[in-house]
Amino acid sequence: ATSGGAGSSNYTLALIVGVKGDPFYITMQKGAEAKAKELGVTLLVDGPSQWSATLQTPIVSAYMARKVDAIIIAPCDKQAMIAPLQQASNAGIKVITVDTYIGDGDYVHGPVTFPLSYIGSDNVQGGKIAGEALIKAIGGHGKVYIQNTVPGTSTTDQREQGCKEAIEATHGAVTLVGVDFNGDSAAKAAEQTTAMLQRVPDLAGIFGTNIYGSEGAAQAVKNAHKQGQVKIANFDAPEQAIVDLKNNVVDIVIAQKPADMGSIGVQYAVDALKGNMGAIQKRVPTGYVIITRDNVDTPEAQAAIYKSS
Amino acid sequence: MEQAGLGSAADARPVLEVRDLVKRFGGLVAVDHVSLVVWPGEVVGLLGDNGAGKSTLIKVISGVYRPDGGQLLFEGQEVSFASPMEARRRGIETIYQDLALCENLDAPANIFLGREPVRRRWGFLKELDDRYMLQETQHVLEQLDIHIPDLRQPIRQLSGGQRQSVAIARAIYWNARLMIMDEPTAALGVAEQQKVLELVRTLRARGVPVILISHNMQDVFAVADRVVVMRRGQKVGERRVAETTTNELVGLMVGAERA
Amino acid sequence: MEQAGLGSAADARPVLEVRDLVKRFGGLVAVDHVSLVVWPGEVVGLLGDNGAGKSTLIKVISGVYRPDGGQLLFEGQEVSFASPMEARRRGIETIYQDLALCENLDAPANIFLGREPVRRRWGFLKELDDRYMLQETQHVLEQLDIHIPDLRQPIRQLSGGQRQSVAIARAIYWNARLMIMDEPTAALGVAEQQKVLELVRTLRARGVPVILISHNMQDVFAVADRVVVMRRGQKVGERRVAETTTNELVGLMVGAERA
Amino acid sequence: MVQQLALPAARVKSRPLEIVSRFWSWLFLLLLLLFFSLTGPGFFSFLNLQSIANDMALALLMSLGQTFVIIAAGIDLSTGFTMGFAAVIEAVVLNALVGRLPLGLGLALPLSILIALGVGTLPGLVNGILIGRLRVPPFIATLGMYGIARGLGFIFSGGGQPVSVQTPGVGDIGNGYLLYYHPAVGFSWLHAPLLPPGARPRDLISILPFPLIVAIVAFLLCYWLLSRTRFGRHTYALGGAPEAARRAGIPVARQTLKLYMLSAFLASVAGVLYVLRFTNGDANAGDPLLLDSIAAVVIGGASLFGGEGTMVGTLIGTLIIYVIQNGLVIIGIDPYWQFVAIGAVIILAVLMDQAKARVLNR
Amino acid sequence: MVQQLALPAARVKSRPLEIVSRFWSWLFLLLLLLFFSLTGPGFFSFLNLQSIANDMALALLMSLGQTFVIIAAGIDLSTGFTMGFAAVIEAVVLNALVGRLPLGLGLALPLSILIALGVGTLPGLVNGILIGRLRVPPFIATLGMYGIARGLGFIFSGGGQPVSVQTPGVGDIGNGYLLYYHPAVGFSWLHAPLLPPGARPRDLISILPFPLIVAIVAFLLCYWLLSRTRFGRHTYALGGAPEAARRAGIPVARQTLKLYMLSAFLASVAGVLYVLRFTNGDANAGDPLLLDSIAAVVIGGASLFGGEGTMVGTLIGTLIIYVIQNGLVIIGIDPYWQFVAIGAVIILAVLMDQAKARVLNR
Ligand SMILES: Nc1ncnc2c1ncn2[C@@H]1O[C@H](COP(=O)(O)OP(=O)(O)OP(=O)(O)O)[C@@H](O)[C@H]1O
Ligand SMILES: Nc1ncnc2c1ncn2[C@@H]1O[C@H](COP(=O)(O)OP(=O)(O)OP(=O)(O)O)[C@@H](O)[C@H]1O
Ligand SMILES: [Mg+2]
Ligand SMILES: [Mg+2]
Repeated sequence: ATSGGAGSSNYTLALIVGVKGDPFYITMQKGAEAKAKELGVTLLVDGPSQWSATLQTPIVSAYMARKVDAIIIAPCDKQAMIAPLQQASNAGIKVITVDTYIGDGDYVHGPVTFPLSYIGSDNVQGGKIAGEALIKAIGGHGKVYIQNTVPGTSTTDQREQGCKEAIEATHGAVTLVGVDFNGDSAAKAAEQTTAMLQRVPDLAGIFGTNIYGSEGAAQAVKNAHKQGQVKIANFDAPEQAIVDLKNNVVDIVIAQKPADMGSIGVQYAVDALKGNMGAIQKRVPTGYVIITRDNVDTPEAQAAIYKSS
Repeated sequence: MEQAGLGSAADARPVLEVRDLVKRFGGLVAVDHVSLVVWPGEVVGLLGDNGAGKSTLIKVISGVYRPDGGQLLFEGQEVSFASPMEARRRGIETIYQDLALCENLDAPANIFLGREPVRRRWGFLKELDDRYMLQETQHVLEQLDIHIPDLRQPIRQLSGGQRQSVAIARAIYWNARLMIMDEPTAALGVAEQQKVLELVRTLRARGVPVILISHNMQDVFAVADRVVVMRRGQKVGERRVAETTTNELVGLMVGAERA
Repeated sequence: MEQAGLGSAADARPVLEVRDLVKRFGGLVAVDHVSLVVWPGEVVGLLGDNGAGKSTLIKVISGVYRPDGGQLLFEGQEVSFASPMEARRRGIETIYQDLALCENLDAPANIFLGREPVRRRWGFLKELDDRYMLQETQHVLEQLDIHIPDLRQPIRQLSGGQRQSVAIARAIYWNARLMIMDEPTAALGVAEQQKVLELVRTLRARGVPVILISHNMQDVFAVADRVVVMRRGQKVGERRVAETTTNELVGLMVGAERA
Repeated sequence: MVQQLALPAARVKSRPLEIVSRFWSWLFLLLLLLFFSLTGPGFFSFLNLQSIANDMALALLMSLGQTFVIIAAGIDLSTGFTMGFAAVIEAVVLNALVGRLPLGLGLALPLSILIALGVGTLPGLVNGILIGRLRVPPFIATLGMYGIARGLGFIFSGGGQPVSVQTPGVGDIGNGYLLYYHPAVGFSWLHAPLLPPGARPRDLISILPFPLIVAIVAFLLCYWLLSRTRFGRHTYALGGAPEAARRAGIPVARQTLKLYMLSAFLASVAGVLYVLRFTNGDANAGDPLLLDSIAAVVIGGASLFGGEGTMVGTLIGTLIIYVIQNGLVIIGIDPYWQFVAIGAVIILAVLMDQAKARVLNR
Repeated sequence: MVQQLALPAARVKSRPLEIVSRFWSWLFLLLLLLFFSLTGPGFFSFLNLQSIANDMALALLMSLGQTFVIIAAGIDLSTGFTMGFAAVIEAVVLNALVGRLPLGLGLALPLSILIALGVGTLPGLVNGILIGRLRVPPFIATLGMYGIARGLGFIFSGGGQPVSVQTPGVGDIGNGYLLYYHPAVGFSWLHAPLLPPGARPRDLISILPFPLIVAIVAFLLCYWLLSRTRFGRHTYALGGAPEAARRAGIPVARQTLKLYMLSAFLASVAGVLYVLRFTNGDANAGDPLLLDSIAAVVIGGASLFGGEGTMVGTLIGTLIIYVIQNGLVIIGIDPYWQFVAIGAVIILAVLMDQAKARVLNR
């Protein structure tokens, strides 16, 4: 990516996150804001109060009315957000998707080609990596339980799917005992995991598709005095997850790189506005970092933690 | 005692016949095997102390409560009203002691509630005919001599007597085959009370029987042909008005005398 | 007309003095510059047709409504009740026409509402004294000769007269300095009506003044010393009972006569 | 006697106050519009106002049904997931029918819509029976149905992920407009004009989007139904005094049944619209709108205790919510402060209404 | 005369029916327990039942406050985010105090809890003023506060991230038990015993977890407050007939204020407990529990129209919800069918209650 340099022009960019108040997106926002400052462009940030295309669409409408120059968005739904973003694109607004995508994410050959780029790490793949790490941690065999969040949330559902794929790849050595939805509540996750531990006393691993699932699961494991017996993998790396990791509450943390997503998104938007299309790749996989107690203090792992400040 | 003997005519068919009616609330027997006959064009006073079971009895007749025992015959047919709607359909109109008005609606809406007149719009849409309802309400309230400053006000904002008159107007507006009145004059002014009694006489003249509950003995003596006295859920007496006195009736009510 | 002239004694201080009271609802003037004086130990009948503004007037006195104009003096002091609580604190007890009971609570709870007796538990916790409330309720209802099968029933399940008597019991239980009764006998049985009138006489004997609203002229003539007549929000007349007749009063009410 | 009924002039509410009272809520909305027009770049434009209206179409449909239910002293918590359920059914049925029936979408689409609306009304049927006949409190019955419709929505969509509708043309309807105007081409009905080479696409003005049209029609029908028919009158009666309504001979159970079916039906219409607009049958499509849709009704003056409320009030309530949300995004307020601001404005809207009531009633 | 007041034997409700009626809800709960004990492996065990009780502690605290509010014909939609707000405050204040005050946690923890409870009660204060004095409908006032507390929670946590509490010892309190028993060591109070080398940690039985103790104490206090005090009596009066309560001289505005403050206070207690248990001040901690906590109150027999409800009912309602949720996971039902099943059982619970009422009232 080429840099625009400070004071280039007064473009207004909008970052629309998937849901307000999520540490992942806050970190993305931080990355984007830093880049925007560097490039001297205005960045507006907003997002729906729940993960919902119905709530995200009016935000797109509002930014269209405000005539922003580019929209960097984490679409809540790969199909539903096509039409609203198409309208934005038709109105001459540059559209870039981060974290999630529309259509099938392939903006070259796929059904949707108007977005300039999809910058993010494939959640199915992430789930698979997490699943594999968890399977490794439990010694390659045993029973695994998935703590998912709100049904129908594409990112977490894809993580679940990836984890399931990793489990299937063991050909029966690892079995999935169940999936439950905690509705983004650690308290509910604890309650469900408690029940699961009653049903499956020899549970070996739990995959939390976000921090609420793994924190709740960890509480339940602790109250059942099964620390050590049950390994917990957590997707996403807010500070709390790292604290939990250090306190032996969770064992594996899979970090995405939201700050990179935000930063590259802003960079690309400015590039596109300046007509510098050559700098833009249609697909930028940002990758993952697997953090365990062994590598948590390495600079690479530290850089991957989602920081609030 | 043979009830038919007190009836107005041996040849006519009774409009209402209540046989051995029972209504319980939990363990309390509010109406305890009460029987009653009402003949055409007859005004029957229903007397009794507070809590005697008068309101409960008439609520069973008008379909508000389902009886726990006994029979109900209306115009010779055995009936079993599942709801007040069915009783109204048969022509039983009731003025309830607690009025049973919709406080959030105005007088015309209350009077026509459940039987709103409609007119067609563009041939196929049926719309409320508010103008007609308002006019008819004015007419029927005139009969009762009641002054309501603004008929479009919700009932909630009316005075006690004004509400009472709306409840009365609702019952008399429709051509009842049996009129039941539970303390209709309770909140009314002096002149209005007389109007209501006049109205009862008019109904009788038209052959419509009336069951009248009142604690006002004068009123009952003024219009009733016959009185039935209840005490603690039971019927304790029945008298032709011409053949009894206030004292006798009060005695029956408070249990001093037995029929 | 000089009101004090109709008062019972020139030397005593009036308990209540209402001066030029006005209460509007939107554009409707429900109470239109009404003045009124009540002397100690005096029963004042408040008469008027339906919708005359009687209930509105007494609701202003008892703090339910804030007046839109005029003054209120209680025991010589100018008062302005922001809520019925303040009026009750000053000793004004009111029986409202619409009873104003909590339907979901039982009779004792209603009678003691807002003034529940408590007893200490473990020295520091204040608990409701339910037993005491029940006993006192039984006593006060005995005075009214009312039979309620189960005092622990919510009021909702009582008959019309039973409720009325609970409302009366609540007002008379407390030592009122002024008693206001809005159609207290409306739903009561014959004997109970007499009890209430007796009660009014007892209050008068004790020096407690009573404002009595009733459409029953006999009752008013039986107990009132003086009557005030309202019509369409205005005070149209004031008479000593000894010096007037039913006909004159009815004439005033319906507007045939002017004071 | 007739004279008694005629109103003396002095007794009628004074005119100016009454007029203010009637337009009070509009005034508040106007104030909001004014505020955002002054502070939000691009807020006051035909296109933005139209897209606010279009974006609120789904929520408005849910609110219209909710208005009936709330006036009848009920509440319908299930509309959100009923909408999602209907959306799933629409998408699944459409996908199944397309290709199997002649005429392309011509037959498949209407048929699938009929089926989706029919199936989507079933939760309302069950709610209505539970509440009207079996006397289950509305909160419980519809909360139960909330779970049931939610679960069924996910189950019918085959395991959680939304059912994508790939048939071309579906999205064109849901995202279509009644009228288009382009300086280079002039007006064109229903279909966006093919632009000559030189014309800029962004100069195209599209007028009256499809969801908005549906919402307007639904609003007018509901307005008429509530204020001008026996059905509406009985709804008020039921909410004002259910026992009095019953004694007056209103078939309470049947009326209740109709009310909840109507609510579910309108939610299903929203679900179908969602599919047409977003080409996606999503079980989660409606639930995020639930709280807003109830709030709109209450802001519009309806009481959760029943007996009060109007369709115009609901419309204003919905407009207030959507105007704030749009305006705050445009101004660019910090997203967390938006929560605070929206909360405060909702309270303010009703507080002003209370103040009005006090002014009028003294 | 006194004789009139004594009840003739025949007029009293027949005993057996009354007894069934009193224990009916317990019966339904028992049936649920029985069902899951037979079908769910490991369901019926001391540890599982205790952890159900412990897991529901937070929701129960919210429900207790909600019970008061609902009986008074109100509703408090803001408890969820008030809980989260208090959790954020607790975490932020604790982090700020630790290290600056002597005695380690000894001073910092109680102080931070006092501050969090105090600040967390403020939303209730505002709700109470809006509803009691300014006559804003409870739904609107608390919906507004829902947004305000939500936004403030995020803002105080410094931009959305939950505030992590790193001080060791905090989690030990929140996850501690009153009593521990291990066959190799015997009983030990408050602190888990150090196990001798051979002893298996999983044989340790922990009795009475901290959140459960708090919930039990809160329940007993609320039970007493509602059923045995003037405060409780006035709450019923206010819900049954607000105007009658006012005319009886109850200070309606002040009572309302206290009710909403109590609700916010109990939600704040839940928020503090959350931090002690999860060592994390999360603005989102409480909202997912909101709907369940209201449902529990209504399942427990309270009416949203006010005037009805009991604390024991709320307890049973909460137990029913948590037992189903736990039981369904243990049986291993598909998560989507769980939504359906929970919905159906909630309806069933109340349907049976209705049937009871009909049996009794014929
Ligand atoms: N819904 C109910 N539930 C329980 N008990 C009831 C119910 N309705 C009435 N009762 C009881 O039944 C008895 C009879 O009541 P009812 O209303 O029929 O008396 P009534 O003769 O009309 O008295 P009144 O002259 O005071 O109106 C009373 O003791 C009353 O408490
Ligand atoms: N809250 C209110 N809002 C509007 N108008 C009201 C309200 N309360 C009473 N009114 C009107 O004020 C007038 C006086 O009513 P009020 O209740 O004082 O009459 P009243 O003399 O007690 O009559 P009644 O003998 O019928 O009880 C009536 O016309 C009534 O419609
Ligand atoms: Mg009666
Ligand atoms: Mg009156």
